[in-house]
Amino acid sequence: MNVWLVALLRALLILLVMLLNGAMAIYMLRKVLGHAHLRLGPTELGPAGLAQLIADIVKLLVKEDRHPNRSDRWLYIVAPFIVFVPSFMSFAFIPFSDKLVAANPDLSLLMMLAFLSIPPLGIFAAGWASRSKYATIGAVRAVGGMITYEIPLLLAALPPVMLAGSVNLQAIVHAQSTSIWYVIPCLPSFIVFLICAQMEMGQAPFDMIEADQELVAGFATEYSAMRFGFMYLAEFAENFVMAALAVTLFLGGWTLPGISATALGPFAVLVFVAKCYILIFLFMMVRGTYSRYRVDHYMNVGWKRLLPLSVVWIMVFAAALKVIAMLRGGA
Amino acid sequence: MTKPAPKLSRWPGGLLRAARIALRNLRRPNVVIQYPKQRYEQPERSRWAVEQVFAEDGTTKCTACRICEQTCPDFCIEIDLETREDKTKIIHSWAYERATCMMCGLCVEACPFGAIRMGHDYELAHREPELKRIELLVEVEAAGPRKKEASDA
Amino acid sequence: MALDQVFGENSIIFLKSEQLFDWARGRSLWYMAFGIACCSLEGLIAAAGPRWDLDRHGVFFRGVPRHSDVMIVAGTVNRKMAVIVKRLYEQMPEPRYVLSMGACANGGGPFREYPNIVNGVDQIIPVDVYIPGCPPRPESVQYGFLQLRKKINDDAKARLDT
Amino acid sequence: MRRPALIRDHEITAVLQSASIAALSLAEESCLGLVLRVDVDALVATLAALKDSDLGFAQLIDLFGADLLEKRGVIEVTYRLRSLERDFDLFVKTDLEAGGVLPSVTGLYLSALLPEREAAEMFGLSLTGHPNPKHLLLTDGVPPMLLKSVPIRSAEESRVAELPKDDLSLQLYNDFMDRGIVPPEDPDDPLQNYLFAGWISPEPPEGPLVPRNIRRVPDDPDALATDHYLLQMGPQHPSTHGVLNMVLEMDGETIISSEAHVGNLHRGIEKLAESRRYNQLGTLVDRGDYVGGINTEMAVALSVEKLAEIEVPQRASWIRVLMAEINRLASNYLWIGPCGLDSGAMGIFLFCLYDRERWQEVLEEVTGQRLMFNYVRPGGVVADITPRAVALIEDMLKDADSRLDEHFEAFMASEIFQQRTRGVGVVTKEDALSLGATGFVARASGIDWDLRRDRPYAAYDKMDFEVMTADEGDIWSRMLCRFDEQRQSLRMIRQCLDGMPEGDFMAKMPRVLRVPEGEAAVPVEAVRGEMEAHIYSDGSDKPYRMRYRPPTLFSLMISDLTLPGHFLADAIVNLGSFDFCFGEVDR
Repeated sequence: MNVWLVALLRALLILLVMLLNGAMAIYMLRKVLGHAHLRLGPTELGPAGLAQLIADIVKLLVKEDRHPNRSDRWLYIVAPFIVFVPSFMSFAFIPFSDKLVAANPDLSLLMMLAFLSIPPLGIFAAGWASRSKYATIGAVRAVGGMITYEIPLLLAALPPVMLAGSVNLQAIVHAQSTSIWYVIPCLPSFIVFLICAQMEMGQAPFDMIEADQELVAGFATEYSAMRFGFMYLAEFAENFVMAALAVTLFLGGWTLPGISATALGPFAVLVFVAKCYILIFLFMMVRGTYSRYRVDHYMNVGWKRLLPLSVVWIMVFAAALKVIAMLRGGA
Repeated sequence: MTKPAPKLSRWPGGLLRAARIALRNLRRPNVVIQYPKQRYEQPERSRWAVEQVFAEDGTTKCTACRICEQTCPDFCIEIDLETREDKTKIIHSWAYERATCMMCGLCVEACPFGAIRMGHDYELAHREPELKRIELLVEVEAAGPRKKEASDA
Repeated sequence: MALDQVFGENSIIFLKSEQLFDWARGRSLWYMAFGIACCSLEGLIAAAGPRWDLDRHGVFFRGVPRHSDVMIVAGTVNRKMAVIVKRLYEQMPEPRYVLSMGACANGGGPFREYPNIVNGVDQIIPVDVYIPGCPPRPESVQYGFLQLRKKINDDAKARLDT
Repeated sequence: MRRPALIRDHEITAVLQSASIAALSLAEESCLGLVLRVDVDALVATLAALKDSDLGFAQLIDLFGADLLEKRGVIEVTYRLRSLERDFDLFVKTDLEAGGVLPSVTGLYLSALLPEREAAEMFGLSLTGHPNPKHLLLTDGVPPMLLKSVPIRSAEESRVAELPKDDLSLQLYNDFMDRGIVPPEDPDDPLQNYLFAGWISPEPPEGPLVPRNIRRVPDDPDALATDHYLLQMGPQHPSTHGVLNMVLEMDGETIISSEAHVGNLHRGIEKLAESRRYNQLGTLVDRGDYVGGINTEMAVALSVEKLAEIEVPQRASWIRVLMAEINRLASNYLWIGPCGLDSGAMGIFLFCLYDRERWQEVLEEVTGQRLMFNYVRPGGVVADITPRAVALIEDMLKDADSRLDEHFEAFMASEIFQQRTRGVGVVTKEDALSLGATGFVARASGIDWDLRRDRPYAAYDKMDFEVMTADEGDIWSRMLCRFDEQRQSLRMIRQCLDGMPEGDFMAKMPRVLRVPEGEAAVPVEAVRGEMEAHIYSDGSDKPYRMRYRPPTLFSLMISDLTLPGHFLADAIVNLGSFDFCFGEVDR
């Protein structure tokens, strides 16, 4: 088959994986929040309320799509896609198992992080185009917040790269399968990474973008039906992307400590997805319990605490690597 | 001053305690009463829509004395009756606006003959606007005022 | 078979998809958090609480008329509130339903002698289900939602029979 | 307990002499206490003299009108002044003819801001010297409702009443109409904040609501000034706890000034009370503060009993205290939860709802309804407590304290929430005094005043409990005071269960209660502050006029004062911390 057909098939497969994971995350949020608060999530439809998901999405598809008439017409239409497409593209670089990865360029980590920095623009465009005051406040907060937390995110992703010696995600996973998981040597950057991931997904305690109580629905105030569905799905797909990134960088991707890569074979995918969903469960528990930071609080947490901490940690880490290399080299 | 307020500490001690409590709550059994399958058994005094109380032989106890109609602060009860020559009364329609009744129970307290009581059925949602006003008694001969029961004041 | 049979107004594909849409509309009703008075404590907050969990039926609370399908009018609508209720109803996307909850919304309830009160929300916006009670129990609101789901199914059947 | 010397009438006459004011009369009325009647144009001078005197009349607790046109051909406006040091209330009454001019006292007591607007619009008076003399509860085109000449709907009218379609006049329609702003016909127009179904007037509301340091436009024009915009925290907003409509003038995310549009839930409780019998008043007052129903019913019952000299049996008083405290617990849970939800913590909201459900089970077991009890009547209570209710309370009390500590740990002690609430929404003691704050809002600002302890009613004098006061006055201290109030309520419930005397629960009451002529008011410590039902009776079986003092109307004024200068996120938590209940504010 020619190259284009293969690429198209891979893209469709990845789109299916993304929709499945996004929808699964929505369903999981309602179930986890339910059980965390002494109640049950959706249980009426399907075996354990699974069909509830299909009902929600089909209903959103067939709802009337009204939009404010004096809003910026084209930006209003394009904005959901600026939010949806980058988080869909960043799915391509996640190494599900040894062979199962859609695209494996050399700089897959940098490409992924680059794609993850586009949705804030989409959110700002959505907020700005819908011309409602609440949406505009939400949009301005989104841009401010995400920029603040992207830099510590990148810096937190550096130590595993230093250890593995390559920026390719597959290489990092292989490096971890031979030596120990990178969460042990660079624990502080793992914690910083989780905090920044929580912010990128816009979940409490950094719920600035879609602060239900303050901004009613943040940037998605004016969107109805499937446009809102796109952004809602994109936000939960990003849930999975962040968890996948954290797992590949720190928790050894699709490998288990004892077992070699070949013995795992098809089970690698299950191991990887299981780890991701454990992390997603952790994110959702945090979302269900903690209250929200105020805007200026989380700004100075981002600038004044996380940024210096990650910079200092990288310098300390690099120095330690150099010293160990000298000792091992020297002795 | 009872419990002293905890000082705002620099370390996230409070956040960790909150996480511990959240995980403990995760293990607690859920407290849901799954409505269509399980039902919450109501206490005996719970008040919902007004219902007629019928004597053993099926005739109504209502003597059409209109006390409940006057007591109701929102005019929810409307009795249309016609007294024949021999002083017996025919109740054409004992209309009760169930949808706008505030279910306070004042009419039941005021009724000297114990002819009405507050029911326990709370599944009263309906779709047709006509059902707002229902007739509890239609074309019924009112009971004679002879046997006057002690009403529970 | 004639082509319009396959893709036209009453073709098989159209009928089946219509049933699917109506099934989905009935199963995932998102209500707008618009509590006016005492009924909002029972119908919106307690019903979504841990004891009578509305989330089981797929009924979820959205703070925005744009995202919600059901508008629960929970409380007394007086003259000043009437236009606000009407405007919020207009801003909801099309397949929208109204649940008139409590004696005040059904017909003015305990305050219907006051000249400033709108006696019944059905004077302003079309109402699908009336829930008597003051305030109705959270289960009566869930029973109201089940009635609303039956009404959506009946509309779907009616549309199919024609 | 310290009982300061009561203020004698000669001290007041001395104050008036020194300010050379000729009081019309100063008499001790039977059910009311000391009443000072003053001529209208000497009113402001009298209040000023009383305020500056050393008798300490620092608080204007209540201000309302009464339509006595048939009796004395006047509209009587009553001011209730309170001196905390001397623990004494003075009633200053003036008479105005119909359509008269009411001089504004906001210069002396800020707490007259909203009640004056309401008194003026309800009795057809006109206000002078008031910073913001618009309608408060009614809309334009509606006659002054509390005048006796304005009828309510008759039985046929209310059964089929169709509100005239064209008469849907809306105060905001008219406000903006006369400012020349034509509302857009299309509801989808985004320039309006669609949340509030109205629209936004370009320039901010005229006249500062609170005459304090409110910057209307940036001070120096050449500074990098962002222009202010109006944000409508409309009646449909997930965190306004009801139908509050706050017009916030915002500069970026900080609030410059805020004006509360209320009246969206005005149901005419005071007007309908004039056509209801004494034992039916409970159904109306329940729907005033619709979360703390038992306390409001008790206020009406106590006032009527004082007027009609009904002696309530001991057991009824004890049951009243028990049910009032259970109701207070259930209502406070519905305050801790939403406060958590406003700041984003979903967990605490649902745990508090579950606790409230268990207490509501007890209330339904005893009174028959979960929210609208109609249980406390003049003369006692409708029914006795059942053994099942006692059993429910017993097993609830076992773990209630540990659950409260858990809520405190899980939600209040987390640093994020403390950062959001410490030092935010500060209400100083002078502001609380001048704005008539009562209940937990006053206690959090350092005013050591609790009606259950200082003026015990029902069986509160037999309970021993403490009253906690904090002095910062921010959201955090309000929460601490409320958490402590919960613990004291649990103690009182325990004492009620142990010490409940035997006896019947209802005094011997005639079928139709006729109350002798007079006027009475017994203040009650309701859940949200001090509430009293000031009843004028004319000997018939229906009250001539009932004034329902809404504690949250005064905390609404305080919130207007504390909002400017904060962020939008703080405003949300701040509004939640005052525990508004709009059935009460709008009556």
